Amino acid sequence: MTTPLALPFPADTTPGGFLLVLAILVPIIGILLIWTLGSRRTELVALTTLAIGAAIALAILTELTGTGSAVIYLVGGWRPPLGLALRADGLSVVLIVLTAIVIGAVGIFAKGQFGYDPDAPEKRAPTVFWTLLLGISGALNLIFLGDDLFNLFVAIELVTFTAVPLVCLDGKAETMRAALRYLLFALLGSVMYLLGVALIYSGYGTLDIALLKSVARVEPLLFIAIALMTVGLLAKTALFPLHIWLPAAHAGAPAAASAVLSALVVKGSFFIILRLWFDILPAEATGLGAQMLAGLGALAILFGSVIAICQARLKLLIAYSTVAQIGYLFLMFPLATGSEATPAFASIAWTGGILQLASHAFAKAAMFLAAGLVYDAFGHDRISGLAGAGRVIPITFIAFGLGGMSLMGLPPSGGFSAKWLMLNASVGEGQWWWAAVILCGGLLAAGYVFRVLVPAMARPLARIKVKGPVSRRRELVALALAIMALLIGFVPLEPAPLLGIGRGAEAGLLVPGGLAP
Amino acid sequence: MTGATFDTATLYGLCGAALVGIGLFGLVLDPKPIRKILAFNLVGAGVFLVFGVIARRGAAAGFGGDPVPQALVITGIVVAFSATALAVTLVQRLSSAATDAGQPGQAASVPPKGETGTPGQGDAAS
Amino acid sequence: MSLLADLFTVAAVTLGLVFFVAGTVGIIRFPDSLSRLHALTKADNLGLGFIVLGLLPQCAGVFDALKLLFIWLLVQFAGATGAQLVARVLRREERP
Amino acid sequence: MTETAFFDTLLVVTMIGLAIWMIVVRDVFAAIIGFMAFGLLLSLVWLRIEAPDVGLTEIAVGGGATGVMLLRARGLASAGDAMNAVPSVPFRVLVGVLAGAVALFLGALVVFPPAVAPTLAPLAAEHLASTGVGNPITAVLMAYRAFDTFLETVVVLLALIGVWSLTPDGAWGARPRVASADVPAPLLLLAQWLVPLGIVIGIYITWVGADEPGGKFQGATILAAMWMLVMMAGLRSAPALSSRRLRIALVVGPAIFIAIGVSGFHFAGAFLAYPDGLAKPLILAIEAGLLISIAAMLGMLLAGPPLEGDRP
Repeated sequence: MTTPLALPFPADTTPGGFLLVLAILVPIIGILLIWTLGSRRTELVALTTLAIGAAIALAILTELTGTGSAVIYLVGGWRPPLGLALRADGLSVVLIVLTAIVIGAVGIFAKGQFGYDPDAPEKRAPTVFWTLLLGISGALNLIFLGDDLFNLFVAIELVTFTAVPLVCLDGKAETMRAALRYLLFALLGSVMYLLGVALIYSGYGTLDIALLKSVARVEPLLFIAIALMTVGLLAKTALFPLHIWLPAAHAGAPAAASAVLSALVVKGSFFIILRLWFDILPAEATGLGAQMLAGLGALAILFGSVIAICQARLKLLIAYSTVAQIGYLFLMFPLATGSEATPAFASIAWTGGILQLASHAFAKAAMFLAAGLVYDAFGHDRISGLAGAGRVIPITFIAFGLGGMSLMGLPPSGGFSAKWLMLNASVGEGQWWWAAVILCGGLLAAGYVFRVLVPAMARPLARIKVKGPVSRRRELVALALAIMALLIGFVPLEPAPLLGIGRGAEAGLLVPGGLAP
Repeated sequence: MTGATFDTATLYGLCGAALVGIGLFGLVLDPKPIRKILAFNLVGAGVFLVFGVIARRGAAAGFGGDPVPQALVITGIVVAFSATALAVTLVQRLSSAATDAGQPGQAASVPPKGETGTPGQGDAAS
Repeated sequence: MSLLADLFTVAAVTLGLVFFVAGTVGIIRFPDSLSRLHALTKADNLGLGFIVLGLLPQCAGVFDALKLLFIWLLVQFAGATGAQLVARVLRREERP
Repeated sequence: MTETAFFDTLLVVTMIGLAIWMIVVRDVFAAIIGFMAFGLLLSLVWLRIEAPDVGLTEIAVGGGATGVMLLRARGLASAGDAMNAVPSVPFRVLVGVLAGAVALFLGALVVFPPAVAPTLAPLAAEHLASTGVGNPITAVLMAYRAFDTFLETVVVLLALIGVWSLTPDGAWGARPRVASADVPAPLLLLAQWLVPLGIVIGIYITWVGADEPGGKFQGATILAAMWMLVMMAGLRSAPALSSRRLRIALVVGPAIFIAIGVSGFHFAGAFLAYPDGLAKPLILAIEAGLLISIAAMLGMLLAGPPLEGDRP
């Protein structure tokens, strides 16, 4: 009556595979050290761990570009389907490096913050903050490297348990309320995801993504499973209309935490959706679902941007802008699956989407850090009270402006390249309506960015009251992130070969010449 | 796909499916957070049960069920408990914070003007 | 012999069940909390006691039988404590 | 209808009825008690579908510890911290239809399963000997998918840190308050007599888990319950968050796991692989460490964060 599925995992551990284990393990070791060594060394341990983590990320990148194929590790030497595999392809390595850079920058930004005093008894906020920052970096690495759907479930739970306490680090009632709402959405997402995992196991007897890719059949079971998992992950990614937890949570967290939450954490669950749709679901089965996801994405762009324009507080404005920018990511789904007639446009859309993800991460981190500095300087973040603020802390506002440029899609920013590639793909594939949404979203983004920037840079009517000095180091961190968002706009406007390593056709390297503008 | 089979496992599978539906309904609709947490645990129980039925159907090699999904359920139960602990503590702190401020219930949801959770502020006072 | 043991098991377990049913009816029907508590402890003590007694002949070895008895003792212990604690709360509520 | 089918049906009907009652009943306290009863029934179900390990976990963690946790918050939440407004009728209908659809689809998939039920049981059985343990679930948790188990303990640790992060600033480092002002005499007696027994049972269940149903999670839950009992009876106060001994107890399990896992790089050719012949002793060493850590984590999760400062 029953037969085992005798699918051997197609590959062995590759030489650099141990790096994948280290990328997950090192942050966890850092956490254990923080909790045994005591407060005196918390910050030192955390920053050292982040530095080592960044080195590991670069090592994985080198390994991947060196060999030109996926890096694989079979944990415990057990071969899936029985065991667990870790696998880094071009997509995962881009996200790992991105995460290392952003979290590293946030670490430098947050150094010395949270009432930190190495000689005083241990305090709550610094201990918790550094622990959770390391936790998020380890958990995200696990999401990007995990090749097993249940392993990914553990990873998203790790993300939840680190992200939620960050939201209410200040211990105020309204942030705890936001954190609880976030937690309930995240838990709803987790159970839906787990239900899908169970169904997939019932159909195929394996949870390994690489194996599933080879055995997945177009059948109701797979559709229902993927639909449940996608809805669950959408709740965590905060795609419209499941975004309602996001603005209060992201705006309530301390600036350093908001930067990580908005730039990276929502991308973690998005990454798993990408895995499900592009790595498991057979290409011919994505049609209607992909259009629906993009439709929600379009609504998110329009709705999020309009609400952002109406916000009175800077951090809420930035948070609603995240709601809108997440929408762009979902335009990838119909564009990057493409059609057989236009494979080239599919890979253009794929590159554009990932570029959007990365540029938004840099830009949004820069903007949230800038908002934190605004708060430090003036003691509030009411937009109406920021007239002339740009003359007091120019670097902060330059960082904010450069980040905003990327959100609007002005050349030569990363956001411009991303949106340009997606525009190209949507026109090329004849799905022009997405192009209209992209353009419209850019105009609306200009609306909310300039609404802050123009009065801030103008000569104020009255002298603005300054509450405290702003650390130059922190300003420079925000600026550096904003410049990163700008710099990745200079990558050539064509499908990036790195993204295709170890992947299938959608990120294919078949680039017909002359597509670049 | 084959025709319908109906055995003990199927019965409990249907029970799991019903629990998921009932739990989801409560999780989304009940306004009270503690009830939402309870409903979340119901959905979890349903999902685990479906997983367990899948394990039962995979009985082979002399085992009463496929040990892999059973082990996954054990992991899942512990994770769900941790989630419940975090959620319950949030509810507990939230209501004590609301009581401290002398404004039970909803009042705390409107942030006082200018108060953002920016680093350093909450802790500088301690 | 085995038939006799089976008969004993059926009789004792049935008797145990009767106590459980009676206890449950008591919990539902009795008017005040103290009486309900009384019904509950009766079900716990006697009901479980007869069920354990009935199962003893079915045990594979002495160790299993001891485990069963041990479980009954633990339930007695926990049940008695629980009943005391509930009663304590009830009395405190009555006093003011 | 056979007797077992009758029993199964009765169980299912009772559970579904209880579940619906939990959703609709007004009294939160009643709903929580209902949930604990539900947990007991659910663990019976796990026995019926041949998963005694899961049944033990369910009764210890799912019904027991979760129920206790929910009870801790019941009185506070009834005041009415509503998360959302009472939903409108169309929204109720919409959610009802969606939840019903999910249940229907699931039910359909349960009734019409794939022609062959895929299973990893033969594969798990084939490699069982090399892990040195007799219980296939322990083999999955500690060998085939040991990485999951390791990460799971990290999840619980981070959940605990998350719970502790909700400590009011003045109370950081203090002891959580568990015991009430006056401890009832029966509770004290129970704690004095039951705890030694409970510790033995907890360790036994962990030990026996290598070959029979049981394991560290179930054993650790019993230990945590005993610890709670000791704290509630006031025999020992809860440890302070800043306590060095507590911190070490929390990290010892994951640390041993990492140490043995990393030494696998060198001695067994892979992270979390065990050298030939040493699998069982190493697994037992990890489980011993995890037993301490998980018991400490679960106990402190149940105790909750300290709410007022009394630094030791």
